[in-house]
Amino acid sequence: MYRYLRLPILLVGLFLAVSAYAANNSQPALTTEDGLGPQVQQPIEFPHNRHAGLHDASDPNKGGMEINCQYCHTYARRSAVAGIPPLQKCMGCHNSIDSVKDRPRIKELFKYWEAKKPIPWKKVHDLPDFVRFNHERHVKRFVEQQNRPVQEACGYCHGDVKEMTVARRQKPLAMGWCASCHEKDHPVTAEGGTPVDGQAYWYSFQKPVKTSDSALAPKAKGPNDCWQCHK
Amino acid sequence: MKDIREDIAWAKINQDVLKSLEAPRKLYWVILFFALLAFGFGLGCEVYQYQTGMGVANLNNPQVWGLYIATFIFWIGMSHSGTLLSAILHLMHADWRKPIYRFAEAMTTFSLMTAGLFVMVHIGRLWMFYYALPYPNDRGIWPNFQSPLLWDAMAIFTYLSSSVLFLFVGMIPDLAIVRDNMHAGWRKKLYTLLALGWEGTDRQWRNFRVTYLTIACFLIPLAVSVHSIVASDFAMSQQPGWHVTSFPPYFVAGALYSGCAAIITLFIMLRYVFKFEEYMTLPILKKIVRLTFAIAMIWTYLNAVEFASVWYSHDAVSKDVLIQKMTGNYAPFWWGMIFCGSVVPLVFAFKRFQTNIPVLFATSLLLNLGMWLERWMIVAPTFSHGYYPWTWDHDQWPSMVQWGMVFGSFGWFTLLFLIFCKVFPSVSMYEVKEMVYHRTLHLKKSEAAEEGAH
Amino acid sequence: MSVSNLLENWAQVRHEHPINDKPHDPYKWAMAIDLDACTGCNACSVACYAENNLPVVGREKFQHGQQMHWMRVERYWDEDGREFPDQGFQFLPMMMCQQCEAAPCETVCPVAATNHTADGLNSQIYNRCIGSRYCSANCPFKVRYFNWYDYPTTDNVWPAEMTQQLNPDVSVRGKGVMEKCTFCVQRLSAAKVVAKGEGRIVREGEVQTACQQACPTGAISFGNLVNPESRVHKQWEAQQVVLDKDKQEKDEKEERAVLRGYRILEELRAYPSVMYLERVRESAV
Amino acid sequence: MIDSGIDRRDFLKVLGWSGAAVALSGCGNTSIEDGKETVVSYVEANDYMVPGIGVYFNSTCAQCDAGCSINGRIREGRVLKLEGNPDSAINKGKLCGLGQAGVQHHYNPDRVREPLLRKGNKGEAISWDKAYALIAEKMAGVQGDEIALLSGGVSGHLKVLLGNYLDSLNTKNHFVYEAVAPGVVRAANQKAYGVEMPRYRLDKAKVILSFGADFLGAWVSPVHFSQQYAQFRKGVDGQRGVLVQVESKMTLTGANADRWLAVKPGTEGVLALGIINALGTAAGEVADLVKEYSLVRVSRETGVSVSQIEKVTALLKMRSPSLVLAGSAAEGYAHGSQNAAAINLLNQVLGNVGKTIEAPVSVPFPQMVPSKGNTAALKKFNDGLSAGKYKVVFSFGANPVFTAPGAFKFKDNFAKAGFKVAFAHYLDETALQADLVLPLDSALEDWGTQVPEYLTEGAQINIQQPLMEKLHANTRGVGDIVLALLKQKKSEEYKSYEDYYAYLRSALLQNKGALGGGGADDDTFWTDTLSRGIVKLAGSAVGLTGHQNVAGLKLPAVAEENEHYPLYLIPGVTASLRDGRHTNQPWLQESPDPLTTIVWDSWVEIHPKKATELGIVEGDIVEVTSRTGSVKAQVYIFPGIHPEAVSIPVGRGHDAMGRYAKGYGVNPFQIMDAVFEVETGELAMHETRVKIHKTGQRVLVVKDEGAAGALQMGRKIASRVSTDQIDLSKEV
Repeated sequence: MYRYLRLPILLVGLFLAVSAYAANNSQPALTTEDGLGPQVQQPIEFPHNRHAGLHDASDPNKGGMEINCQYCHTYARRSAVAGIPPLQKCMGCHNSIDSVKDRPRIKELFKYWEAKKPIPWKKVHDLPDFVRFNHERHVKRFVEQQNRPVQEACGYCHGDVKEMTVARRQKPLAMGWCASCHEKDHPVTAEGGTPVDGQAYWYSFQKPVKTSDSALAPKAKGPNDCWQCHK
Repeated sequence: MKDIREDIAWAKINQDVLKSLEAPRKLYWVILFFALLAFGFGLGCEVYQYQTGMGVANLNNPQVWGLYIATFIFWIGMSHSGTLLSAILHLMHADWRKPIYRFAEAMTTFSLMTAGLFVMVHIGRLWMFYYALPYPNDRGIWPNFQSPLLWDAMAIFTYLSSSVLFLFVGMIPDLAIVRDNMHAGWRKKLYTLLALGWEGTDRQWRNFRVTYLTIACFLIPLAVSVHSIVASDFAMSQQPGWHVTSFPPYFVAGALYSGCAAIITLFIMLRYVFKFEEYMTLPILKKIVRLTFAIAMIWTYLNAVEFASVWYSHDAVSKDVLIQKMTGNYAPFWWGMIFCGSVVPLVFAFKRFQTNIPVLFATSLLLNLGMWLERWMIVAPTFSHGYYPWTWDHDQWPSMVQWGMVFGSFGWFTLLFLIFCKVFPSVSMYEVKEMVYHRTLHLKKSEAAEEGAH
Repeated sequence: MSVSNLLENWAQVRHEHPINDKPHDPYKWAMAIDLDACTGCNACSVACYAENNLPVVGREKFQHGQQMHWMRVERYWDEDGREFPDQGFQFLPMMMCQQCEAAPCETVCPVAATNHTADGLNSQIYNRCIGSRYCSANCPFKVRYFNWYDYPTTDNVWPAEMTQQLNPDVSVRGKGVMEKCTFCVQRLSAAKVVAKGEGRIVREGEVQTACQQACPTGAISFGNLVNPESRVHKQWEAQQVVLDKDKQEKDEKEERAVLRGYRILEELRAYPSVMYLERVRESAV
Repeated sequence: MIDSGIDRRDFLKVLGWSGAAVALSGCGNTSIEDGKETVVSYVEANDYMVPGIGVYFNSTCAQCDAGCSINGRIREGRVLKLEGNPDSAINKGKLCGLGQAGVQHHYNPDRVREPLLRKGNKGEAISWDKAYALIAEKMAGVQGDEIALLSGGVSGHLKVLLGNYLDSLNTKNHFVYEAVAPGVVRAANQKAYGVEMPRYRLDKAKVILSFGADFLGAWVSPVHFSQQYAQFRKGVDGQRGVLVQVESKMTLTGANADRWLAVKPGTEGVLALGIINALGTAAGEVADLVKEYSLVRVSRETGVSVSQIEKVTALLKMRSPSLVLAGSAAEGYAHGSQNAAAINLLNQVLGNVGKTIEAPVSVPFPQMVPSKGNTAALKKFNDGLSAGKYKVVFSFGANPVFTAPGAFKFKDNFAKAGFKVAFAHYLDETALQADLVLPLDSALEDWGTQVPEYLTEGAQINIQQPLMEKLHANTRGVGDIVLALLKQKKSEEYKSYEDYYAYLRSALLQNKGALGGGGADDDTFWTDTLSRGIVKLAGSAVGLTGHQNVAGLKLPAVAEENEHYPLYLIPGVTASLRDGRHTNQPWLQESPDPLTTIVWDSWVEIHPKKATELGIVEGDIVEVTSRTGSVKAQVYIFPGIHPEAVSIPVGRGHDAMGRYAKGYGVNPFQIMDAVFEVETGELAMHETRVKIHKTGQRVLVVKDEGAAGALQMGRKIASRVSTDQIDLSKEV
């Protein structure tokens, strides 16, 4: 009888092993071949590397201009939504950069401006509609409070944009991925009152830590209820 | 009268049973056709509901479960008697069970499978049902282990897998017989595979007996717990009419009851369709009928206990629900349940009806109807008459989609059952042989004793 | 993640309702609703439709009891054989999710799509919901509403033009999920983000629910029950209604209390977060 | 709020807003989508325009005439929600359901989008130039008095402009029509107090005795009154106000009363005089007038018990000041003026004038004061139409084909007019009869000013401004249309105004000083004004007289029983649907009627006693027949109505207008008889007598209420307590 059971036992065992492995290594892989994230066709092929990339001392025409992310993406620090810079922002500089005015992409840009038509940029980092993600909080924490370099802070979720032309989504941006960060590397200080001492709610990414002066600010790591991120 | 003729030849047993795999009466195909028709209709309803939304079932805000859950409990309940016959009576050495336990066990399996369908059908987002499974995932979230619904799912799954195992294990020696008597072809291959190399050696028999007994022992508490847990779906909630301590035994009694009634129905059908008159004899039927009668009285008693405990409690809201059941919109169904469940079985008390096949057939169908009504009367009135009067329902009649799926489920069950009976021996050959052998021994012994006395 | 997470979370699942061992801090959102001020005008209900993307189901579905209003304005009159209801009606402004502290819906959900937040809210995660409707079955107030149809794609629910009215801060629910009043959680979290940015907690009056904002007679007060400055706190205190009791002390006294605060179906021990104030009628006429 | 100096009109033009930005996916989509959606992107943006953050702009609600100021929430260029503007003295940050549904008026899928010219039974889309040219063509050679304009109430600069246009046409035929308006009460107030609408101070009164004034529902300025009501309930020095409502059909206000008195229809005046008599404080003329109204007689005629009248009288005596209101139920009879006069007299006797009835303020710009709509105007217009007097007819802001009483045969008469132009939002019943339909901007796209009829603290001019870009390219503001038409006549005078916006701006800037912007430069003043949405003016108090001449006050004998038509038909005016101009807004259709909880349909309210007598149960379809016609509707058994009356709500029963209005319910206007109030000539809305009989059909009434009806079944759900059992003094 045993020989008939060998195969099922093997299969069940294999399934368990694989799923346990998958669960512990919780990064859903990006599906593109080059691993740089899916490509999105944009109305203008915007060169992030040229704007934000590192300055190349030897050949100023090649390297980037090291523009701070927040120079253009100003909304990220002011709102939950990062949005896209208004056309006016592009024109603020490009109006006075005569040297590139004859480039095809810049011509395209001017066309939009003259027609007073907004550029129909496509979303690259498009979270599902039921997710409540707040850019402002993240920028405040990493850039303003912890003084980390902007490119590093943005890069946690957006990848190494300064190396890209058109932005590509390099991170999975899935729930498990968000949780992996919040649980391990970047615990969030909850404002007082988050449950401590074995008194947590259904879902918390990590067991809350009890501090000695718990009356003031008990610390919990990560968002501790689903409504923090789900709307 | 005897349960079975002692002089029946073993070869004839083989022959009779194997014949059922080949040539049933024409009625078989007629029933099969209607079963397919009903199942097809139910399937159509489900497809429509899946695409349009649960609203087409005419469920609404207070009345969120409707017939789906009622029928779910009905099917879960029906499964219990198979276990009663095959496992409990096995342990009790009641050998009259032997010719009939196989189909009863099959009934258990298939009614569980039917019940499982209703869990699926009733879920609003069927395509997301896997959220209810505790599988490891990168989000680190698990189902809510506090929910009786989750216990339910687990209990049913365990019960179903154990029942399948029990059915299969019990069938191995018979499958070997079929294998040995089959002409070459796909069926032979199938039986060869399923018989797991059974050769009937002593060692195999010994292991077989132990395995079978172990599973039987395992199955009995499982069967009781499954329906207790189904009862917990209701008893653990806070709703008037559900929040009753006596629900688990009440449910188990109801389950056995409906299962026995179904066994009578199927007994009569199989006996006719597969010409099993020799094995499914009237004396055996009589025993089942008596068993059913006893269970019916227990059920009636538990019913009375439930009503009394509500009536004499100070819970006005639960009392309201009970009064509503007796006098409100649901009164015809509720009284129908009392009639079918408590009055109709009194027929069984009369000896001359205990073997009267047309009467028993009709009665058993009525009992089944009564038990189905019971489940509906547990689920629906509480919804339409809950704590909050503003939401009391005035439009609770189930739509065609719901009815379609209820009928469809009967079609599905019948379909599975008929296919099983046609493909597998629905009477346990080796155990009937045992039974005949034991009876012969017994007979010989008593004859010898008689002779000795002379 | 993994099994250790399973075990830890398992142990933490809703021990008891939070107030038993530690009161909420710094937030516990609660309401007090004055039946005497309510005129039954329905402004709150319309505000809720506008704020929370509630679908208008239409006549047919309403007839089948499949309406989606998160709050009901109920009206009652005495049927004591009088010819006319000459003392007027009692309007129950807003029967909506009572955000129970020991919510019957939370324990029964098979997938934990509804659970308690640290702020004392009863959250509903649409994307996790599989639609078993057990929560609704176990809700004594029947204030949970199920998406019986796929309203976003149903004709005339949101024709193309009307989709532009939808509030982007609130999910539009598809078919097969349960939904209910959230105490306008989108407004709460926006207020909390602002407060957090300034290193403080949300102040009284800084955040209003949509219904409260619309109510012409100010019958609804909403706020942080923990904050002693809040109107809600003061009202609960003045009415001697305590959150974690299934029978208030004032009601246990022999003579009738001269206070009018009460909670609906309090005896079920769900500990609702909404206190109602009885309607008053003049005895001199 | 706007705080920068940008010109609102410009910003709206450059706003890069695309309608496709809203995703409906909700729950279905659980995965990340790459490059499927377009980001909301702007060409130019101001500091306050941050994606994801709502911006609020002030404007004025146009759903009814109360003049509440609104505060619209705008996200990514779309208006999402309307809330009350806290700075407005009228609504103080609150807004009723009707007002909030304004966004559904704006986004309504059934709005007219192109100018339509009648071609047989169909409308053909034409250009605006062609439409204007057509009007000019039709107008050529037509005499002034052959042109007529029917409109709803108008005020502000639109009224001025409209007046100028009518002058240029040399016509005086401007008929201002409101289907539901307190026309008789205005006249009676004029007599009693010297003003049409005094300021009622509900908040100062200790007792309110209201004769059918539904001030919490649909009467005059409900949001304002509701706020006063809340104050009144809290009480002056801790004493909770007492509300007694006298009416034959319970209104929302009646449902909130401490005592609701079901009075025999039409005898409100009798009761008022009876109370004056019972008070015993009147002297002279008044005493002579009321002396025959003994308690017994009054009780017999009105059906209110003697003890009840005594209790009310005692209460009025004991608690002062009180306030007595005459509402639509009292004025709706042929002797409505007499009723209202008797009720106003009660105020005078109680000495409330000057205390709870205060003098209103006058608006410094009399030309902007609203022209108040009434029903007498419709009668005149209808008479003119039926005589075939008019060759060109304009109509806007009213839907007379729907709201004219059936006895007027308005639709037939309207057809006699030569060329009919309707300015319309929807293809409603009137627009369908027109020859040319000009599509209007919604109130959230249009510019305008408005002066409310009922002013609260001081005078104010409300500013109406666009909250977002136009939804449809080819709609026009009503001001723009009138200006364009005016340019046809007086091109020289108006050519400097590019559009109505320019006209408004210059008109307001001209009076900057008077509008309180003395020192500021034009742009600052303008931006400030727009950001506030209200211009508050001092205004001067109008004199109030407290003495009414009672010489003409004589109530007719109580009406005889009518053998053929034994029941009164009371048209119910609900807070959400009013006269039915907003029925196509689904929130209002689905918002349950507060009293019956019925949605999406009309009903016939019948008292349980009457129903038993007639063998009718809830859901029976009955035919309600008057001399004019009949309608069939479902019955709702309702105790809050006099047994001699039945009530059908108005506002439903459209056979045009749009998908949410058409085919739902019945229109009681259809069966209304043409009976007029004797003094004012207003339509007596409550004078229609009907009979009912069962048709034998029965339906399930679509309502929110469950099978238990209005009962709580012993649960403590909506509990009630009487004042002697509680202590309100310790409350917060």
